[in-house]
Amino acid sequence: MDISFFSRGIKLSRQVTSGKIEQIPPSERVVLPLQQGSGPPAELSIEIGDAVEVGQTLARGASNSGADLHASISGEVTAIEDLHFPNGTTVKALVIEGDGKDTWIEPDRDDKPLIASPDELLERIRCGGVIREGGETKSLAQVIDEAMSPRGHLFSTGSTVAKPVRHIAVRFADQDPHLNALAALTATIGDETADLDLGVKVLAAITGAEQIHFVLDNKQNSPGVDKLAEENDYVVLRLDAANYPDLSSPMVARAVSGKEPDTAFKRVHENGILVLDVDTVLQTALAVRDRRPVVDRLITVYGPAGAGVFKARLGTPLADIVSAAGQEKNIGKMVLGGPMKGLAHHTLDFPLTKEIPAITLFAQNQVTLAVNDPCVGCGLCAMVCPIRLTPGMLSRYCEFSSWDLAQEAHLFSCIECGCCAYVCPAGRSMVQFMVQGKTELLSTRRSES
Amino acid sequence: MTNQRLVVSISPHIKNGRTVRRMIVTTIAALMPATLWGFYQFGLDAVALVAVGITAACGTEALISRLAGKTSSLGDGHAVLTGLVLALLVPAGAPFWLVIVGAAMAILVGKMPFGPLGGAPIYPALVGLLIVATSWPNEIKSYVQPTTAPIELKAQGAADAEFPRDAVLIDPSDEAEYKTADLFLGKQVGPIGVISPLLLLLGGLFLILRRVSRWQAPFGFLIGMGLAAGIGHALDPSGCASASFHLFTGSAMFGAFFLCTDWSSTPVTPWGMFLFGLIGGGLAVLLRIAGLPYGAVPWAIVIMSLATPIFDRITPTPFGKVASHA
Amino acid sequence: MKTLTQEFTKGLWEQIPPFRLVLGLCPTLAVTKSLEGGWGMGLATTFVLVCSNIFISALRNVIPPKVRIATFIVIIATFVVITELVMKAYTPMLSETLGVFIPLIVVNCIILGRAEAFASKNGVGRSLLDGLGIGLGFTLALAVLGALRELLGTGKLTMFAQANLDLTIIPLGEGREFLFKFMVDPPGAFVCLGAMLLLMNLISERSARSKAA
Amino acid sequence: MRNKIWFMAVVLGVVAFLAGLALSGVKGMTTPIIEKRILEQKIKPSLDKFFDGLDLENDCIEDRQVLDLGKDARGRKQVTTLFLGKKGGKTVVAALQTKAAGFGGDIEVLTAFSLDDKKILGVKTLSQSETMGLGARVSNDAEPFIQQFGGMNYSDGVAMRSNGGQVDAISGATVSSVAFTAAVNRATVLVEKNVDSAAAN
Repeated sequence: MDISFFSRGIKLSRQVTSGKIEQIPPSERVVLPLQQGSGPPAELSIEIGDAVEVGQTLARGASNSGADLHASISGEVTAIEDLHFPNGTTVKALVIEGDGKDTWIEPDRDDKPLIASPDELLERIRCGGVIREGGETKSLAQVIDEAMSPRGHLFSTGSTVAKPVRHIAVRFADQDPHLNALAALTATIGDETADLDLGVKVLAAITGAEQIHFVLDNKQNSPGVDKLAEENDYVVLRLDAANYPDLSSPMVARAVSGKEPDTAFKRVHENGILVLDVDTVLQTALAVRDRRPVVDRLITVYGPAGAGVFKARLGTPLADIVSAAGQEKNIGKMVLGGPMKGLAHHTLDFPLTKEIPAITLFAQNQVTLAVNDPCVGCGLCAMVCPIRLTPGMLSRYCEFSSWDLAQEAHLFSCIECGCCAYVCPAGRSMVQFMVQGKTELLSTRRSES
Repeated sequence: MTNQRLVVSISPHIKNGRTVRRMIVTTIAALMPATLWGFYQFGLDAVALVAVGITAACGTEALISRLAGKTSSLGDGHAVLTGLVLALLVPAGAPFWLVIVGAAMAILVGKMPFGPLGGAPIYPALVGLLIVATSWPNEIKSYVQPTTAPIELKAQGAADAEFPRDAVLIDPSDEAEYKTADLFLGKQVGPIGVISPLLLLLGGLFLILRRVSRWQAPFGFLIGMGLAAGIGHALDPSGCASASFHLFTGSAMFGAFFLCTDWSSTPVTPWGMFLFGLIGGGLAVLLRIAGLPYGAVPWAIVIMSLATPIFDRITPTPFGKVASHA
Repeated sequence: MKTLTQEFTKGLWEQIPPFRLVLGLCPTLAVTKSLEGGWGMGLATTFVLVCSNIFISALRNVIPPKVRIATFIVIIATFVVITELVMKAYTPMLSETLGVFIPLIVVNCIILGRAEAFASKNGVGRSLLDGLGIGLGFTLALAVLGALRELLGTGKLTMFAQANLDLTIIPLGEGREFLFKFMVDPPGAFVCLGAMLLLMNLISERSARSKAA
Repeated sequence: MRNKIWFMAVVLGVVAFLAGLALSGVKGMTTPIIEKRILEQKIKPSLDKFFDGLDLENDCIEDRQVLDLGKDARGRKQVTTLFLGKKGGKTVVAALQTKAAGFGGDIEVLTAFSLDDKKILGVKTLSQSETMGLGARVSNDAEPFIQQFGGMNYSDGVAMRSNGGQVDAISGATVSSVAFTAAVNRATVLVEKNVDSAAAN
């Protein structure tokens, strides 16, 4: 049964990982959008026609905490074009035509990064273009910034007194049990824990966190990680990834601190608990020590032909990745991200960006369209909601534009995990209603203030 | 391949395949053991009544969908369930027209005016039942002697004063003549589908295990009935039968597992469901003691249904919120 | 400006009180157990409505605005009490059927509504026609509803009990009585009123569509 | 002028005065008719039924007497009508209207007495506004609750069984039953007190 009597959330079948990560060779043409995660787009620092090497900075992060953007192949910047994102926005994107040489810029290596000041380390993370993965995509530097100095929100009434970051939790398995990129990465780490060790220590140094937690799936076998934790007195937590969304940030935060964080406005990291994917931690280590920027991304390709984990350069057309995974036949639907939370996109002609943790493919006969019948009031959604909301009620409030009622019913606490829609017998698009409600409320509030 | 247009839809992109239709079919299946027991006890009359009830409900729904120019919603099986539940709550000796009018009213007054499935504030079958029960108080009491009931049914009509309550023989003075085990195993007089607490309990547990219904409302109802009857019996043994007698007679089990777990007319929050059941159970016992003409349990549940929006306000404190804030 | 005929006919269809204005629902639900109750209540209301409309419109230029409601109520109440006494004296059975709902005409919002919205702004002739039209519309609606409920509920139609004018429409043979008690019970009133509203809306929707076509 | 206080008072006063005038006129016209109707249509059939077969010498409607019951708590004058039936020059039966506050208002009861053997001949509800299906059952003459009064001895008054009396309540309508019984009891008291003196007249 996918609904448990004893815990909230839903039980999903877990993918067995082969522990292998396949490298996809650099493609001849990459497209790199200037927008990376939320926030304003990065500011261009090169010109069209410039020759670039791998790792060369193309754009500076907007404001002082946005991540930089780097060239992922060597070649020539040929154009700036419009790129249509699946969420409906259109963003400027740089096009690089490759020269096939794959030459890297000479990194400015620093073998003793830990003696640098926290500000310097944070700047290196920002320059390295590190993105916080898992959850709302944001520059890691920005996330740390927000975590250490929480800001009041448009709707918030609570205090905005800075809470020091007390816990850092490193997640070694994907939130969505269909995906296995992080598990595969953990398997490849093996005993080579130097990067992991460094990354954790850098983050602890920047934030001053008191306790580090390693969050693993209870099926994962990782002697190297266990050993590292033991040596440094880190806490190892094993959760059941099959019980979705137990590995999502709020649930992990609860598991590490024993206290439920406020999920309103997705600001789990402003509760003094930083939950990060292991991938992010490794990228941090590379960014501060080797000064190697983020130019590639780990990605799960999950489809009718099985699941595989790949590493590909940013900007690689998704079609290339899909064919490298051997899944190019009979595609009816493609989702950027896991099946529970990903966004569907209408074309494979889209580049790999830092925001895409996975590609989920459905064969033509697997595609089901939303029914969106009226709510029958069965209450299953209220039974599974990990946030203990009544999504059926909330979705009706949003459907009939009762925004105030929706806000009273804690609409903003919703983490959009999709459990409610997963179990809904009427096929209602619950998450859609919630998102619409949040957007509506925020925009009216903004126009009022 | 790059120009291929793919399907775009919203997350989550997988569903557990649960549909309204399947959940209703499961409910009907869970009712089958008790229904078959009723058929065995009351014979072909019962079969005919159930068939008539289902036909009338489906016919009315089809007719109204047609008149209203809507696509027929017969496919989800809810009309079948409504007709079935209505027929099961009626004694086997009831005239056909009673069931036909009841089923038609259930759909006409109880379901269709409230739009699509999920809008009805009161369980439609109960609307139909209570309309016919208040309109024809004598016909609704046409109880029939079941095949295996251990003592003979008193002459019908003459014993009308003895039949005033939800179950036949709720009169405490009759209690001694029955063994509790007999009652539990379904050897008692009553409407077609409600006489076997054992089979209804099994059906109800099946629904709960299949996650079609929640445990809170049914068990709250049973606890409420048990507590109210227990206290009543302790205070006045001649005025109130024992808890086991109340729980195992009449539509107590049926109400708990199949009426308290309706979707639209009952709350969805955990404490809301439990309190709904608890108060409803207590109310049912009170109505039985007060000597309601017919159907203490259905009436209690209908009254509680009207308070459902209030119970729905008893929401759990959301994740990460301070309890006093909610 | 509407013609005089329109002042009269608007109350019979386009502003028929319980169905269109959705006013006066209390008596609509309470006394329509029988056809007799329906038309009796309707005519009693019509009488009060016409008389109070005439007087109020005649006095409209004298009554100070600040005490107009009080004055209206005095005038309306007078006619209601007159109606009650006369009915008790001459149509006792009808008066018993309607019971407390005759004195309750005082608070029927149709009457005060017409006084405030129409009679206090229009001449005597127009007010009379308005009261007559609305009142007869009310009577018509109540009679239809009463007939529907009584027919479905008891199979009979009581035209005027005092004159023994009852009809048995659905005969079931000697000693057997047709009785669908729900229809003459209060919940049945809601269901029938809902059905009538539905019917009215359907008809006007149809006619609007055919007019547009 | 229309906004002056004195003008408002005058207009309101004049309207109220005229209304009062009209009402008292109508009241004066209709009261006898209404009284006659109640006597003929409500009381007479009941009395005929209660006194059936007694071959009374007089017409008890014609010979009715009005009893002054003093004033009630609010200082209003209370009266009731006493009907006496004679046989052989002696008053043998009496009937009396009384009322008591029930669940939805006053319940008005006509009680008929046989004076010789001190028995109630019957009771009849003249008016009530109790709950439909529960208290309103008192107006049904075939109701067991109503039937039980026939033949009851009234020398000690009547009372509910719960108060040590002999009357069984209507289940689910205790308040109405108590009020009804109280009205009947009041009638028994009044009859005891007034009938001998009335008979002497």
